[in-house]
Amino acid sequence: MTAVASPARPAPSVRTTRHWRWTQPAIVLLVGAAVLLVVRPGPFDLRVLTLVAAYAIAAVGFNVLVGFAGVVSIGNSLFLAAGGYAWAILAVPRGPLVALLAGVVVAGVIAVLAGLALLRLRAYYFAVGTLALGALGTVVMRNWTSVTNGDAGITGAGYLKLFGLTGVSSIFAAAVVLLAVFLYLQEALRTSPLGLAMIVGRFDPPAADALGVNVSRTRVAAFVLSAVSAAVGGALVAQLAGGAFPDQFSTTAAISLLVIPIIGGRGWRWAPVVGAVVVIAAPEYLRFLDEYRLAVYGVLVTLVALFLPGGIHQLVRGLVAWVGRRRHG
Amino acid sequence: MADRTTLSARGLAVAFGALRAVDGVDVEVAEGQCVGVVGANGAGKSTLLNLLSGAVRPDAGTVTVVENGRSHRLDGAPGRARARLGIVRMFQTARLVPDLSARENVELGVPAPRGAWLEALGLPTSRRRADARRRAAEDALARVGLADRAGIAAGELSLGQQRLVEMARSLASGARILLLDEPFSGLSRTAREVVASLIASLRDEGVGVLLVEHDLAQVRLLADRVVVLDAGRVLAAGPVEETLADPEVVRRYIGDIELEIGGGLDDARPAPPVVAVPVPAPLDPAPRPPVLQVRDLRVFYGAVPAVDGVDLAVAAGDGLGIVGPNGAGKSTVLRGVAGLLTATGSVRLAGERLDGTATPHRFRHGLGFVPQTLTAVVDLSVEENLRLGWLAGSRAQSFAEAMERVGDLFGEIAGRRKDPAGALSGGQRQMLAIARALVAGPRVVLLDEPTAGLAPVLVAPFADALTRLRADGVAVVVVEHNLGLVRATCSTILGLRAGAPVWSGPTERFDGAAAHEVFLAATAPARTGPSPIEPSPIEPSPIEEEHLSS
Amino acid sequence: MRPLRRTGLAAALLTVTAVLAACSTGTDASTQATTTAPAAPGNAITIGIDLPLSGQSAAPAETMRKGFELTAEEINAAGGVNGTPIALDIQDDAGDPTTGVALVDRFVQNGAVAIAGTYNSPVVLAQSDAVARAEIPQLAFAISSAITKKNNPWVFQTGPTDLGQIDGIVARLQSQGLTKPALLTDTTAFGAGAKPVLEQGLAAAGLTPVLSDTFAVDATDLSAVLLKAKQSGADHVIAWTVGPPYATLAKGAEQVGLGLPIVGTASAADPAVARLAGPAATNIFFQDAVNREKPQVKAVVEKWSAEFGGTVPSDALSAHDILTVIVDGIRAVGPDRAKLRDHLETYRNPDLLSGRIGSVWEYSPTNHVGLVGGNLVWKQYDNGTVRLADGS
Amino acid sequence: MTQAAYFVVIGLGVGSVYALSGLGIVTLFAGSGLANFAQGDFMVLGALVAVNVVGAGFGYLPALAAAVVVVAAAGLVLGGLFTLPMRHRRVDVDVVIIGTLGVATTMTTLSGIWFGRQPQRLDSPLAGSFIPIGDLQVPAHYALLLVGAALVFGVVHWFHRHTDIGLQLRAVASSVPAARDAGVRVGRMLVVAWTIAALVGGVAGVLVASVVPIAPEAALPLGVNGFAAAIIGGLASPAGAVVGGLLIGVAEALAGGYLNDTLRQAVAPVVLLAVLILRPGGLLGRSRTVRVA
Repeated sequence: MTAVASPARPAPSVRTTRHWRWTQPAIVLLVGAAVLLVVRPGPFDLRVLTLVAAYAIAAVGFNVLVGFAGVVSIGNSLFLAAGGYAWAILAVPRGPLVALLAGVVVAGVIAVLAGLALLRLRAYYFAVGTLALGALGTVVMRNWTSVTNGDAGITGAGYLKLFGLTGVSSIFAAAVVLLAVFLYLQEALRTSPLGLAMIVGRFDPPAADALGVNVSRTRVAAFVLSAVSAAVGGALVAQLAGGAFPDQFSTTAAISLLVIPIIGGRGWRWAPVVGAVVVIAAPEYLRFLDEYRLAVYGVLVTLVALFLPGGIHQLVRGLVAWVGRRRHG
Repeated sequence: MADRTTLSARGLAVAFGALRAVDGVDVEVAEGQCVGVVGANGAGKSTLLNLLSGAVRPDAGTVTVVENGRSHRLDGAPGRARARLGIVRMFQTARLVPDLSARENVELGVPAPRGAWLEALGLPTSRRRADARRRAAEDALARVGLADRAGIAAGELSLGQQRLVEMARSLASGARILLLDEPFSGLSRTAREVVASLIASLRDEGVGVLLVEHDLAQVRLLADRVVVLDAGRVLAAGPVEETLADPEVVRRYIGDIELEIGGGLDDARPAPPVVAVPVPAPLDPAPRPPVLQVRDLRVFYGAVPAVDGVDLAVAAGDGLGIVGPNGAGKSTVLRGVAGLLTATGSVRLAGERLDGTATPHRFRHGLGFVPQTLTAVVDLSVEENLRLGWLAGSRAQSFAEAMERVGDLFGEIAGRRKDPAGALSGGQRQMLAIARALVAGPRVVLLDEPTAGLAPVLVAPFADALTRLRADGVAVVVVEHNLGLVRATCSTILGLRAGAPVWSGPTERFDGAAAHEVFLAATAPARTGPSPIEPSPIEPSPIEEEHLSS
Repeated sequence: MRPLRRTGLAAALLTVTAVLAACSTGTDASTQATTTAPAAPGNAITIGIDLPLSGQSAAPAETMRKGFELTAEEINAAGGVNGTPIALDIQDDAGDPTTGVALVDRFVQNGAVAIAGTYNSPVVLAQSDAVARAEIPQLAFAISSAITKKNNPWVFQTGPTDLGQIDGIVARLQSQGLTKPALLTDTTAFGAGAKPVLEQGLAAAGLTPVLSDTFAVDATDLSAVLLKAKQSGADHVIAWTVGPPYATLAKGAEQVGLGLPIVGTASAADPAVARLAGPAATNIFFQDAVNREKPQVKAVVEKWSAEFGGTVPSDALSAHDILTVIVDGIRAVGPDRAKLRDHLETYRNPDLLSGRIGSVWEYSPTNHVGLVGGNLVWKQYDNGTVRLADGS
Repeated sequence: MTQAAYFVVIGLGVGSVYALSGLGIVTLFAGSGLANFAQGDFMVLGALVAVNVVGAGFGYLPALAAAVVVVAAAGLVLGGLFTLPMRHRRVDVDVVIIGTLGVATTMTTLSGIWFGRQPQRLDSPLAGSFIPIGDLQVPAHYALLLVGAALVFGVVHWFHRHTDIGLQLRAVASSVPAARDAGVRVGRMLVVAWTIAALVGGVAGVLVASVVPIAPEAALPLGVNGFAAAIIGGLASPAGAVVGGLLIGVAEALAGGYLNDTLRQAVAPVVLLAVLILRPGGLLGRSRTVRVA
């Protein structure tokens, strides 16, 4: 993997205090509760926020994959679909836990097999390999009518009822709780030996090998983690739409998943949340642009990709440094 | 002795294309023992280390580790299998992750027990193991004197401090055998002492150390036994004092850089080195105007000044040799003059100012450059590489005429015109690189370590080509380790150390004392102005090859 | 302090797992009832238009959008609804069910009186619960009969649905004496949804397909599946797909020398078929929702032909009808969702553009499909031009 | 037997659509090391420009010329944009992929707004004439496509092998540091690589428009199919892209003919995955750049 060129700038000293492991989920839960109890947004805004949370969960695994292990995949829509269809088929008859677990297990197994088969390849080749995987997934979703009911999709999938809430608020609450759990796991992974092994594996594979790190195994692990979180995200998307349809889990969904950590800032603990807000909410609130909505969104993505490789994290770091300088200057 | 962990290699050999880098080497290092491996640049020291550490797979020979009674064959195993058996390798340049803190970089070295991946789930039970790892890392950092820098991002530390963090990582890894690749290169004198004392205390604690180093002073201090390599073969091995005194070793290895070895060997003045080329006829003494003039050249790596205020000048038909220890900034000067690195200071060629312009512009105005690594574009054929050189040049002559002139200088590669450059041997590629620079019709040619990796037998014809080049009126600036070659082909010499000029003058006056001062820094380097940064104990200096050729 | 910390952490973990275990799967609709009244009279009356403006169905969506906009201009030019102008809130659902469901809430939140849309059946099916919960009338132009089967009181269809078209097809097959159909359906929701209904309709009429195969709408060449049809001994081909694939089928038929008539859906009226296939578009029969000889149709086509550069697509004309139905309703009962819904169930209008001369667009409490089956007119492609089919 | 021959010829025609798209992707990758997901949009832009020029009454060749000029200009602008960040630091893969995906989204939307979303057809000079195979007949412009693909490949191959610019492009593709040391103007060569890839895209778009209905939404599938063709050839060799494209085309046609259409749709991804797993260097490519350390 080509080395990630971290922009040369005086980064503040890295005080990886462990408090982030609890504070970040706590902040997310607090904001979620505030949205539900205080802000009380209209049904459309709440639905968009729930979609943001769902894609943020899927993006946590992707943040690990791109940010920690430095692996690029454009086929994760397959894992979203695994979670979505498992939920749509199993949620009502077998209850929510079985549906979530089934989606996660199916996605995990596919990820392990695909990972072992494809992860020996270099960047472009792996990325296009996952693109083919996603395309194959769409063909299966469309044509395996006995299970997926083809293009008409499966309707009547229930939703996670939590804390006595009903409708989208309940899905939103479930999404926020699950997001908090996944963010906790992301932070725990960052400071664990596996997380450090992934990071050194991305930055300098020969040195990692000399340290006893099995680089390809850490990459497969990262790929499986991204599949697991995508499955949970997919289940929530299916709940939102009240069913699972092939058009929900197409290549455009996989591209959105890839864009979220890039715009947020690869590897940054807030990248999944911030990235999801930009990638999912922005187009909804750009609707006033009507026809030019997607054109503006495309330009934004290209400019961030080319001129702001660190994403929004780079802006935040610049701001913090600037504030720091003004205070001491 | 049986239960002591020992790493032993028998008959190790590997060849890169035609060059036999390591050719049937036996070496052994046991716990509590320090074995030095010395040899000229390109003798195969680093390649041997790569073979032992699993980075490179040997063509022949075995690598076995005996660890508390059990012996493991490792020659096929990847690097990570050896790391788990307590064999830790340190690279020549500090390989830390800049975004992670010093402590986290050291924690990477702490061996993780079987169930370590469970910790990724963040279960409260794994808190104990995480704290233990943290403490081990902080203790190791304390031992190298960087306890207060534990939280700083590795990218923020100076190169010397990064090297110490890597040493701390080896300490924390509880290594039984340590493979060190030139740990002292690029360090200031005080830092050398810190690292040397660390290695000594490790050895006394029972760790086996294999020390690849060309700074003989340190080898004498630390090693119990030494192995002298020359062109991939073991020239001599045994206790340090006798081996280094062996006349054959002195002639073949030490004589080469005419070094006054502390004690005993002051008056040994060996015959001039193998190159038996007649010194060019003395040119007319009246100094002609310099065709290339560089004033106050400065090159920065981030905030670290790699080259600090270098001046040089060379007239048409003259040859300037730039010499100095590893990491002195020699290549950086050349790349700075060629515009491949952002540099300040004036560069004037035949009166025209070139500083601030892009490299293609400088080539067009008569500057030729022969890089050390990546000398040719491997996918293109020999003729296409030459054409590439001609396109970048002044195009004063037509391509056919230029090829004609180069053809007689390097007949050998002219014959392989249609072959891809990748198929040429190391030496032939070097010739191609020079031919490519010449075909552009340059007035000045910069050569960056042209004989590195070249088999000794090719050095003589190479020196011959350089001399004929100068006879054609082309000015030559060559960075070279092989002092014999410099003496045979250059009229003036510039000595560099730690990015600053320490000696300059005609070749005749470059005697043992000058070499001593340039290579061993007997006296503090005469710094021209106050160095821009506060004088930190560890002088920064770049490690050019590794950094640039990535 | 250590044991306390560990128990605290264990307690936290326990609550999380307990919460997850306690939750169940609710099946009631996942949208809230909303109380926001539609836009106050005085400023414009908002009508929500939901179209798949991006994605695979972008072409027909663009045509319908132009139809809606032209109709709105005419209505506002003629004084709007009892003096109040109408405003179209046009949104793109990109054919994605999740976005479609979200847009229902958005239309409601922005005070739309009614929703016209959308084009793709899976999205309308997904929106069904949301529309019922939001209590806003929806006039969908997706034709899957699965929508009708849901019997959602708030959802109306333009029709004819696939059921309606199939009755027409079976009637024609019998009148033409064609007995051995080769059934080709596309793999989108449009084809996959209609396949079972089609097979039932044919079985009811005693016709068993000699071949039943599928094809992809974005295929570059469909001659392979047509060759199978030719060799299957069928005496005609029934092709169930959206507009442009009929051009690919026409070219494929020419390549393999099919020689059999191709019976298609109303989507074959899409001008893209003639534009893409040129003279190859021949021997294709379809029931067109619009009869070009109808006076009302002639009037609108004259006004709009400049806008569409020649032939005005049927999609645009059906958009005209949809907006007319909604505006007639608002004119009768005012911008109130519940009253509009009730009124729509009594709506009857014989002189809309769609349907044969004399056909009636009619809703009733038990029938939410505007144009019932028999109201369509058979047309056929003849060397690239469309004309009334002989014997229609 | 004629049926099999018919399917193979149709497969070669459809395969040359993939080959033409793959050629554009390989030209850019071989010139700059970048993979372009917006290649399909270059083709669609070229085709739509040509359709409008023909619509305005001009002939096929002026339309082809106009398309090539417009798309090459777009390539030049994008080349400049994509080269800026690469001047002073290394750019890595996921960033470039996102960059080209962003360009693809923007171009698809803008083409939709400017040219409308209705699928268009462009009649090649050979429209209406057929090549009979037994009682089946193949439209002549399938052959035109095949010839077009071969011609474009020939020109690209000749340009890379026998011109100074082509030489410098190949040097940059082989290794940027080595090219820079040799005095090649790397920044300028990257812009040239983009322009040539756009040129190939423009020509390919016009050729393809006679077979595939061209609509802005068809851009991404075209680009992805081109990737499949290029990867099978090893992503670095133009010949590989042509062979890869034809291989997929024929495999799809035969699968469609003898099996069913579902399997036809699965052919491209399955063949791509098989090649990546079994011969990651591609059937013709060298595996030099493929293995991870």
